[in-house]
Amino acid sequence: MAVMTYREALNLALREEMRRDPSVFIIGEEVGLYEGAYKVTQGLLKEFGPQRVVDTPIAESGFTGVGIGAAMVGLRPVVEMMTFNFALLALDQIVNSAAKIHYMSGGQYHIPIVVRGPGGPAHQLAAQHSQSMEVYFYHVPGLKVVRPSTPMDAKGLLKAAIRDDNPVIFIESETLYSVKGEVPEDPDFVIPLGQAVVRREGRDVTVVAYMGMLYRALEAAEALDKEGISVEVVDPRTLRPMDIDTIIRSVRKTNRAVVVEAGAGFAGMGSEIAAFIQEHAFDDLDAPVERVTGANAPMPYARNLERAKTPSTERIADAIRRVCYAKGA
Amino acid sequence: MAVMTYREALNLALREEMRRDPSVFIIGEEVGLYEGAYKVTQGLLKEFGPQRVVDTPIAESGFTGVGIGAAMVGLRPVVEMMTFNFALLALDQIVNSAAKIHYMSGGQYHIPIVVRGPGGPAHQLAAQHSQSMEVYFYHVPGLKVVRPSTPMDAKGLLKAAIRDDNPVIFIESETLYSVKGEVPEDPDFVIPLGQAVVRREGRDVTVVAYMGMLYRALEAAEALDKEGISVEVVDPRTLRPMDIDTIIRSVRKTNRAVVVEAGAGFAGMGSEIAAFIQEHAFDDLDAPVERVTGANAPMPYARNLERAKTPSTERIADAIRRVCYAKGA
Amino acid sequence: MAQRTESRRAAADGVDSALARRLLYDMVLIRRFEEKAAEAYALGKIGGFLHLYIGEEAVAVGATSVLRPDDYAIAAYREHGHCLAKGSDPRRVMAELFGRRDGLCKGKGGSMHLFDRSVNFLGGHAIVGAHLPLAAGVGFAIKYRGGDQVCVCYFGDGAVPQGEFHEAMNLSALWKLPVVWICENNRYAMGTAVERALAQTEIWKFGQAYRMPCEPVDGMDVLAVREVVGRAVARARQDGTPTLIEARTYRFRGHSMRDPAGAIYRTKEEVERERQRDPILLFRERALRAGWLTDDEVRAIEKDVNDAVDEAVAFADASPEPPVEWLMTDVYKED
Amino acid sequence: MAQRTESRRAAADGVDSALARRLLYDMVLIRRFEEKAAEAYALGKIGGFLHLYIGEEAVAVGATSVLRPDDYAIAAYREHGHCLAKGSDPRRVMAELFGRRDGLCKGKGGSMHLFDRSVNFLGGHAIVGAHLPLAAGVGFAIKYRGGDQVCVCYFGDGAVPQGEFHEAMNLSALWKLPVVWICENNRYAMGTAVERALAQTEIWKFGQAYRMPCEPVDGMDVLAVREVVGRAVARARQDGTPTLIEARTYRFRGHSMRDPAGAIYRTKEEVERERQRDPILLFRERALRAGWLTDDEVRAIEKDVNDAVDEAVAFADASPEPPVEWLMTDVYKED
Ligand SMILES: Cc1ncc(C[n+]2csc(CCOP(=O)(O)OP(=O)(O)O)c2C)c(N)n1
Ligand SMILES: Cc1ncc(C[n+]2csc(CCOP(=O)(O)OP(=O)(O)O)c2C)c(N)n1
Ligand SMILES: [Mg+2]
Ligand SMILES: [Mg+2]
Repeated sequence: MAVMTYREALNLALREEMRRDPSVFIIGEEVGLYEGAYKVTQGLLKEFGPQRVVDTPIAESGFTGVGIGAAMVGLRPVVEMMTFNFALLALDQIVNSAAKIHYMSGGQYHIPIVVRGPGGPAHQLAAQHSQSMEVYFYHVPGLKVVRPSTPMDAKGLLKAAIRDDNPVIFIESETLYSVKGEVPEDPDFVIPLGQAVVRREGRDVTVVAYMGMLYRALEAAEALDKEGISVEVVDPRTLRPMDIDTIIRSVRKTNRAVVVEAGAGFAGMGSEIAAFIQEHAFDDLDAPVERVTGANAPMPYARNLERAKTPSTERIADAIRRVCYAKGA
Repeated sequence: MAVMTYREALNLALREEMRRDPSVFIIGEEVGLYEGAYKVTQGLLKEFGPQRVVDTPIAESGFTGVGIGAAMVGLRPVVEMMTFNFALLALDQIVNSAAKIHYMSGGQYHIPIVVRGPGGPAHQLAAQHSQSMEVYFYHVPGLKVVRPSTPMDAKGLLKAAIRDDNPVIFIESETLYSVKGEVPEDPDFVIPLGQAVVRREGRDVTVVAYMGMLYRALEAAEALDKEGISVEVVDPRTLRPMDIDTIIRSVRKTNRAVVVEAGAGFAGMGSEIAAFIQEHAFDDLDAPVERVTGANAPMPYARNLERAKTPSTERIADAIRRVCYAKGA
Repeated sequence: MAQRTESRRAAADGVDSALARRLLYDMVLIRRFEEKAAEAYALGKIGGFLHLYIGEEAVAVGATSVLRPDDYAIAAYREHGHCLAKGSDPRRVMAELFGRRDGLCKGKGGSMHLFDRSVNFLGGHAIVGAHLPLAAGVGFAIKYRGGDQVCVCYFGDGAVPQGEFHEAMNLSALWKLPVVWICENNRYAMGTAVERALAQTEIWKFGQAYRMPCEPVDGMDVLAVREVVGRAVARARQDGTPTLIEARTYRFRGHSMRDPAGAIYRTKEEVERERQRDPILLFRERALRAGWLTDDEVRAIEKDVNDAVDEAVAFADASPEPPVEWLMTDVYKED
Repeated sequence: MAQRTESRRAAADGVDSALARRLLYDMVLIRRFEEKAAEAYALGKIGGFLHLYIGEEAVAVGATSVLRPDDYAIAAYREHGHCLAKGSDPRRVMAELFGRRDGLCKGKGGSMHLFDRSVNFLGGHAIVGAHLPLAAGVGFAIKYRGGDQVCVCYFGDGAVPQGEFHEAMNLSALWKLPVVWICENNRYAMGTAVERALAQTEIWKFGQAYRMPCEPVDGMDVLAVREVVGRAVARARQDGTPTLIEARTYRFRGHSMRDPAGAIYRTKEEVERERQRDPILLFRERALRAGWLTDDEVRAIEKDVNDAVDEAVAFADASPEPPVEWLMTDVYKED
């Protein structure tokens, strides 16, 4: 174990996988000479050279397609989206090419590609640069979608994503790059995709949250401990495939659930989680599954409005209290 | 009232709105000379001329952006997507420009644009041409999303969409264009966006469905009548803003709900509907909300596999039976 | 940078009867195959969209004739010809159109999504313009590995106004990727004539904007195509230089079987005039005149083709539907 | 189709002191405004991204000087200069950067999303390339209504490899839309030099591919810009002909305040050399030499500007935060 930042953990994962497999390369805007807009690719150009650390012009659809084409014939590209906001320009390539070629070809061609970069709310970047992007991907058959909340997960899951033979959408966060944590240095340390993790054990209520919202949920849990409410916090880590079992097991134990989400609430990830919880654990639920989500508005620039846009620790705590004091059905 | 096809109803709506307001124009591939790949724009070039019925090259992002720019300075464009599958190429324009400019500009500029065309499963068009596309839009603040199931709705809702001052995503269906029904000829007949409709009254269970799935749900309802199960069928018509009240009112009455959806089930429209039903009507529910959805796979070409991909009347009926025979919680 | 070609003179070089036989056989195979496919479509054995390549055979056949088996080809949705030319088994191609388990893609892809790994045919793509970046990526991978293969990318005039055309041209020229870009300009994108789609209708000239070798070629002359693509392939093999080729051709049938006449946007006279330049008739005459082939050999080729196509139809008819469990297979590659 | 321009000779024509005063005032206003904004950013009064236009002022000021108030302008996220040049109130622009309720956009847009309907400034767009189709749409609307306005669209060299550049160029040329395309080639897109992004680095030449009038201009010479844009605007007003102009300029600061040095991808020497061609110094000297302005007038201009900018900062400081209810307003237009 070593203590490093989320950014360093990602960088180490890329380094290790590029050392391990010569078919792995990274391509995107400013990944080489500039060492990444957020410095995730620091030092990679120096170690692996311009052939494997490829700077591109601004042409998201084009260079994502280049990655997919290269993957069809056996390379393992890691495509960096400087920020995931720009992935909408490549969405057709991701949804209609990457996610479907294996199926359309009857299994002849597979697409071992990772599309990674930061997404989700950032600091005062306003509507076009600060939005939760996973919603455009986790519905799509053929894709896998990862949201790593800690430095350890960032490393273990990115390595798993790179080794996966399917297209993986790997969405990091500007707000977590500097977060520090313990990270195994063992190059064989990998966290399999599709496994949720219980971040905090509790008896009274299950809170499902990831990324920045996970940290606020944990804060809320600490605060509520003093009020005698014991909160279990589950981090899905992979949104597709979703580890439904771990979440249901927790809800069967606590009989109550709150889902927290940074993005706009209508038809977000929380909707699916609430839907399958009530499907699989209906008789175990003593209260409706509550969703605490971002406002159904674009992200405003003004600091105070921005603060009001995403769920606060207080709003999460209030929702937990509501479901706990709700009398059983 | 006149009996006409869904296609004719759309055509009439376009005609009436273009006659009513000279700032309304239609732009897209093959809308003019060819009169529409699916003939929805038949006769419009002849009546309104090439300035208002604009054939474009294949450049979805470009001509959608042209529509948005024109809307910023006061025109009311109707952008036709030959099929909605191609809208992914214009998604950045729709999500980051059309949906956000009103907000980002603090209300100075609004975008009265309609993006319309067929979407959803079609006949043996395979993975890239046969998919439910609404999922990419109904989450997005700033957009409205319409799915009209009948000729009357096609006309009334398209007219409302064209008169709306916000960007409206209006998704039709290849499989419904030839469906016939009663349509008011009154040019002032408009169906407000955001209003669901009860298609069939019932006592025992509420089924929420739209487009092709609505017809299958109604078939299932008829069949179950004979078994003594009284099914209420609700058609949301507008997915964003969603008419939650009408659906909740129905569930409060029946205490049971089934949501049917043609597209892949994971994180689809049904997830949101199931989520808000259990939020708002938890204590009224005698059984979990069931979802009957398309398989979580791309659309295959082979006829038999295609048939298995989307929910059949039988699968819908089975789900209704399950929720009805489930003993109350 | 454009070198206009004198196909007549140059083409004759190096044509022997073996080559002539192959070129004629492949063109006639594609023609008959699609005529039969059209019949099967009318009978409801093929569903969805069916886009016929009839009239354009010289492009795929001429281009493929200068490729090696380890070279790659990728195309849009009007790709039966490119797939067959690259060497796919007509029986498995027909079975795919029929949506049967023995089809190239197990019946999951259909007419618009033919893929055949055994001959390096990379599909079969139905979003106009979207396969161009993929082709650049294949060129990228070839260069990455230091190989000397090339990737031939076929696309229509309708893909040129699409943004991905520009992105793919710029990236391939900027990075010197071994891709041969062949625009099959059949003058229409569905009902849209190139004049109504492009400010520059001499499509090959777009290559100049990217400082890429580029030239037009008579797409009805299989030997001219062979020569021009041959030059481009040589450049690509040598140092990765990409080339933009505009093959001027014509679609004899409608856009798809749902647009049989294709008469709204073009005149009967125009279609008749173009049919006079049927690439198969032109080459057959030429081969006979030049003595590359005899009447008997031509008849034999036609008979062999007919037998092969009949066999393909019989094979497809006999192949069962895919088992329904296959709906959920191949969604993900399990490792 | 390209007409290389002789700015020196031509520019002198028709410059009087009123014009000289306006050009200098506007350039100095933008410069001081942004210097103050940079200070405010350091103090945490401005958040997010802040992209300074310092060094490029002659482009927006020269171009705007030939526009009418009813003409439109649209730009990317480095748009303070274009917005101020078009006539926006510096106080409301600064308040927007501060995220205050009196900002142009009520504090919801910020530095990258300035919009000002009162002066026909259409934003403020932060997805590279995405505002080009919007500009084509504005041109489309002008033509639709039979008006004689024009739309000036400013974009960076980084937008050129993007597919939407191609789509917008083709549509505007094909349909003859009255748009003046001004590529502000400051040689870098963040850390990417044009040579690493484009197979064709003479960006104006792309216009030839669309058979569109196109020319390069010295973007550090406000009079040269004025002349070249003036020609383009005249063409656009007359019959809708669009023009692609490559304004060769340079960004004196980093890409944004988060890339202050901007030194990884360019040398100190290069930056120093370019600073010698400061558009403000060049024009001030020129105006003094030509007698368009006196020393006193120049000093007066600088004082007026300083007062205006100080006032803008005071105004922004005094403006309250937007009420929190505004989070949910303007999501939809209620009719
Ligand atoms: C992005 C996209 N837009 C629209 C379509 C619908 N469409 C299918 S084929 C076609 C015309 C393409 O013409 P061209 O590229 O010239 O190829 P051709 O059919 O002539 O071989 C169109 C518009 C599509 N498949 N993809
Ligand atoms: C589609 C898209 N991709 C990437 C980015 C990130 N980004 C912001 S500015 C920029 C560089 C743009 O350079 P240029 O167009 O030359 O404008 P300049 O900054 O030089 O004024 C990049 C890559 C973006 N905003 N949009
Ligand atoms: Mg064509
Ligand atoms: Mg630049």
